[in-house]
Amino acid sequence: MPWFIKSKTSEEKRKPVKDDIWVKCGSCNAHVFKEDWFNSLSVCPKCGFHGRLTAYERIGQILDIDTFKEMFGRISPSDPLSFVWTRGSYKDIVKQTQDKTGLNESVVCGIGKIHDIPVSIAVMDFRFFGGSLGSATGEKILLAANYAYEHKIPYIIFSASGGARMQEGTLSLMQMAKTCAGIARLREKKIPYVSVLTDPTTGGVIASYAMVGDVNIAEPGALIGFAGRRVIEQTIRQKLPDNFQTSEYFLEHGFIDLIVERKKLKDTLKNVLQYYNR
Amino acid sequence: MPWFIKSKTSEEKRKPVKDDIWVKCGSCNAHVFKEDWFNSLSVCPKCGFHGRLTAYERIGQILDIDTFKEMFGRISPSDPLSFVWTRGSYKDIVKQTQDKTGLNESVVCGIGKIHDIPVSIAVMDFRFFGGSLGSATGEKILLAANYAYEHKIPYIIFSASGGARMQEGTLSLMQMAKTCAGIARLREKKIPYVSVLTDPTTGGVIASYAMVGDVNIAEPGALIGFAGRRVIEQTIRQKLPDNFQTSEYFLEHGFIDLIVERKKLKDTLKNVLQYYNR
Amino acid sequence: MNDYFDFEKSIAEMEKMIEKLKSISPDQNHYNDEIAELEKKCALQKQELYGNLTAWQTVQIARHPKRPVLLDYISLVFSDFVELHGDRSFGDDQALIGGFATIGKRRVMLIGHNKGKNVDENIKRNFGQAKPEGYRKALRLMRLAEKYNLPVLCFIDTQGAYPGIEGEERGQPEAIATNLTEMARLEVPIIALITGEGGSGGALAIGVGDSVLMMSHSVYSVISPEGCASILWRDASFSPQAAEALKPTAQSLLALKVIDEIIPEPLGGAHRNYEQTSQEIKRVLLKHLKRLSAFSTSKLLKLRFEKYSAMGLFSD
Amino acid sequence: MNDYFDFEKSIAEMEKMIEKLKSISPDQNHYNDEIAELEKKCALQKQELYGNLTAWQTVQIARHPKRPVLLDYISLVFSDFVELHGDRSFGDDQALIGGFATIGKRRVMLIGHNKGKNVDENIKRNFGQAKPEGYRKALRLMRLAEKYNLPVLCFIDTQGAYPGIEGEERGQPEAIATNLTEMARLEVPIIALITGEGGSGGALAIGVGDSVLMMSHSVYSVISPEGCASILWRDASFSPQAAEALKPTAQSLLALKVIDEIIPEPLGGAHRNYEQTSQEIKRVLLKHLKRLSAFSTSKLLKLRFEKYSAMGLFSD
Ligand SMILES: [Zn+2]
Ligand SMILES: [Zn+2]
Repeated sequence: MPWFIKSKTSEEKRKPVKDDIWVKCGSCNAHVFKEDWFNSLSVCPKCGFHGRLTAYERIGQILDIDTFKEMFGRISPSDPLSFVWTRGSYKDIVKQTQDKTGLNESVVCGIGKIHDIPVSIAVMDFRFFGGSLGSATGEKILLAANYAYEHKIPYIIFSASGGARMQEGTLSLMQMAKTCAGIARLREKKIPYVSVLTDPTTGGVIASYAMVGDVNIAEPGALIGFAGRRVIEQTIRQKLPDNFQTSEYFLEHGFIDLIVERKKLKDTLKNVLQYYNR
Repeated sequence: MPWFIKSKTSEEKRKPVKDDIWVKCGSCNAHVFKEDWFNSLSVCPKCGFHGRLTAYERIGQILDIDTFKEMFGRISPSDPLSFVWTRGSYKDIVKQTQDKTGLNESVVCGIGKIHDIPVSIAVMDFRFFGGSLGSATGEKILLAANYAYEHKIPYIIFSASGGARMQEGTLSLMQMAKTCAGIARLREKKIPYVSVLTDPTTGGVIASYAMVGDVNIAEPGALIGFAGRRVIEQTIRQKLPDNFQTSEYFLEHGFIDLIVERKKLKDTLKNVLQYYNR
Repeated sequence: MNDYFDFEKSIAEMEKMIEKLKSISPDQNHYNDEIAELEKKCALQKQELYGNLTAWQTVQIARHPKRPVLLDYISLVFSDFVELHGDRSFGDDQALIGGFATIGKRRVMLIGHNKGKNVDENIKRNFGQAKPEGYRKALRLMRLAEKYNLPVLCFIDTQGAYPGIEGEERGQPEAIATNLTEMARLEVPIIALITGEGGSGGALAIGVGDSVLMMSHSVYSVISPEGCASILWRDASFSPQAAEALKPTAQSLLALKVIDEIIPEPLGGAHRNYEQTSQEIKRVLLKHLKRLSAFSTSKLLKLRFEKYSAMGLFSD
Repeated sequence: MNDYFDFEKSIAEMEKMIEKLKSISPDQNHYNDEIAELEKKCALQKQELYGNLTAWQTVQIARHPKRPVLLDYISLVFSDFVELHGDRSFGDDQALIGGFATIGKRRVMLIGHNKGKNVDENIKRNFGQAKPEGYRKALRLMRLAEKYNLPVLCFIDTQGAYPGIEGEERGQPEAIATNLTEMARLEVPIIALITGEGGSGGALAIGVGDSVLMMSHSVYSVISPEGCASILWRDASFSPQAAEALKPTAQSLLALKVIDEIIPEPLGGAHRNYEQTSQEIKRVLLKHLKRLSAFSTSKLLKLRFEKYSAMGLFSD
């Protein structure tokens, strides 16, 4: 279920390189003025490549200004297995990651408004342990679902994840069931749930809440897949098609409702939510 | 939706030839004593070929002795379109078919018991207009479903049909919706519905009530398919696989729960029905 | 815009003549009287012809290559369309599309076959012949409509479900049967409109409506006239006879209570005036939406069950 | 029957010796004393070894090629099994099977992975690695169980969902996610039992139970030790370390409240005594069936939601 198989090189290639003035596009290598890059919502003005966003950048782009109120922010990882590997102890690396990112976990949750429609929202951040799904991530995603359930407002999750967090062992696997239990209750009460899949959404996250939106929206060109490319290549012993495990491939195979460019994403979400007629 | 495309020759080949003493198997051409043929439930003792049964033969094989009570027997075709073609008028040919078969319509309905379990049952008879689905067929199948609904007893349909009856035009098409509406109510009230597919089940019947059983059971080697072989070959311009449109093909592709030999059919039905736990 | 059929020959000639006279002296109108007379005569003849089409002629108009398709109606009848793709299990069928849409001030789920109007489109849309994944997408969208409490509008225009090997393999009959069963109890209003060809199970699979409507020159049949002719007459050239016998026209089906209302097309067919056609459709759909939205869910399901229970004519 | 692992070497030698002594004089029992002593010694050493297995040793036992598979349990634990095939939309996956079954006097829906025990079986069963159609069949059978008011028993034994291109193409993630979501609200009791390998999402996709049980030598993990080792240690030979770190054993998972009960296996593992293993399984399953059948549906769903809401350890 975890998904860390993309080679470092290809991961690195996708990440825009930033210095003080320029951003180098992760796809076409164009050098873009930092200001232009952010004005275009971190989408390359040259080639349309959708760069990754931090959770707060995403929230800033999607929610009406000054409407976001963060919730469950204190919830953070513990170290249930006392997990240690070559890089050190999980506990220490969590601490380092928290210091580096300013985040407590791989997801930021809260409430806000999209063109005046109140929503409960969960936004994953790939910088925190590859956006992996740990116990605290699952707890926050469930609590945000429960908030939507109790207040009868739509729920939106932006996924960006390498999958389950193996440093929490089977407990991380259980987060797939836990989060889906929250989504299931929304279904039962007919409360909208929209899943937005961004680069990358893979492993245990694509195989749980990210795939069961009333409407599944993906950003163009995002890496979306279940098993790792290398694992699949070993299994089938042949090269995979080029667009394999992209938003476009998932649309073609019936799993994505629509692919939406970042600049139209907020309006599209509003369009979808306004069709909720209760 | 209708399905009359199998060539006369191949149809004829499947039909066992009966004279006073012998039955010639429609598959292996073996000559079997008439008595042996019927003792083996019209299954060839040499090759296992399942010959077609009349509705009353089927009822005799499936229901506990003397438990069958026929219902809705008076319902019979009218001629809503005043349909006339090269063979004559629909009205006249209905009359001739009724005289020849002793049946009023292509289905016989009623109640009875299977190893003491009371059931509502509808059994199609291919001799009556190729078992085609006309207005009266649809009415009887719906009424038998309604009987099951009102009395909370399982419903079993034995299909044997070439499809919708085109001599009744769009009204015959509507019978697909009408019969499925009856099945839908059973679903809602959690009343078991078992579909048994026998040779042949095609066209509008396979695309309506025959496909939506809680459990779909087929006899071995039955012709089961939607579009006619010739239509498909014209569409795809290539030959079709040998087991195409058989029970076995449908099992392989996930649409049939189990294939059951005729001699085990009654016991299997009982086994399935006894799992209904309300 | 105007492609003529054989039976429209005399009208075609008159219309050409009118065009010609108009073009000779566009400014001075020397032939004003002749034009006026010809136009009057032409209008009369149209009334006569299109008011008395044979079933076979209607079939041809229903299949007219320039007849509006769903994408035309999406832009002319609806606003704010959000297309939703995919069946969530195998693929995204482009022969049968759907999504959120707004008509007037009403929000609905719109689902329908979409034929192409040129070779490329027809390849992409498979001539409006949906595969199992198309019907499963339709069902998924209906379930979503149920969750969002939106009425379902189905626009039907297909020769039939795709009869290729993939259809058999992946369960064309299962997909159709499941839709018929699920639509019978779907807890929102369903309106089905046959816009062009209502071809057999492939049409009915999105056709189980509380209101079933037909365009005046559309057809709805259990089998194509060609198919029926080759089976019963053993010769496809008897298609006109088969068409007559099958009674697939809106008028016949209204009489047989298969449908509830006919939406009139412009003289000569929907392809002659997209705008007018769309306005009529919008008017009638809004009327039915209003009527159906007045019912409670249980009343709606009861009426739907009774409607389909009453389908068919038999003797007892 | 007995294939030995490296860590079972001394036991293997003792058992061979006992066999040998017994075979020398089968009738007169010259070596009765020696045999008795050896057997006692062997039993002690077994107790010592199997009571203190490392995680990696447990993984090996869980994967033992002679370990009982679902088909064995179907004949030893259940009666009146009626296998039900197919997902009703694409195919019939033989890696994940199911059907009506009876245990004691209770009727249930039985669903589970089935590994093969030889090459042919493993090809047919794809080593117990189900494809999307397998998980969709499972969901269909659960829905049927709901209609027939039957508890669902899931026997889990898989390395994981099949990771080939067909899985991606046809929606392995969608199938798993849908099962997790639907199982959360399924209106009948669900008992999940990990019999051998509980491999990641492919295990969990039929594992959302009201009671979750593990055989004492089974494992349940988010990733295989090999996979974890090659990612985190960048070297698969660190699998024993990864196994230890992942804590995939029944004891660890009971402590972490991922599971509710451990079903003890015969000394040395389930493959050493099918009969005894099956009896234990039957006893424990019946106990849980009895317990769960006492709840009303709403109580059952409430408890299930609370159970999964409580999964995980974090700081707040
Ligand atoms: Zn670029
Ligand atoms: Zn024979």
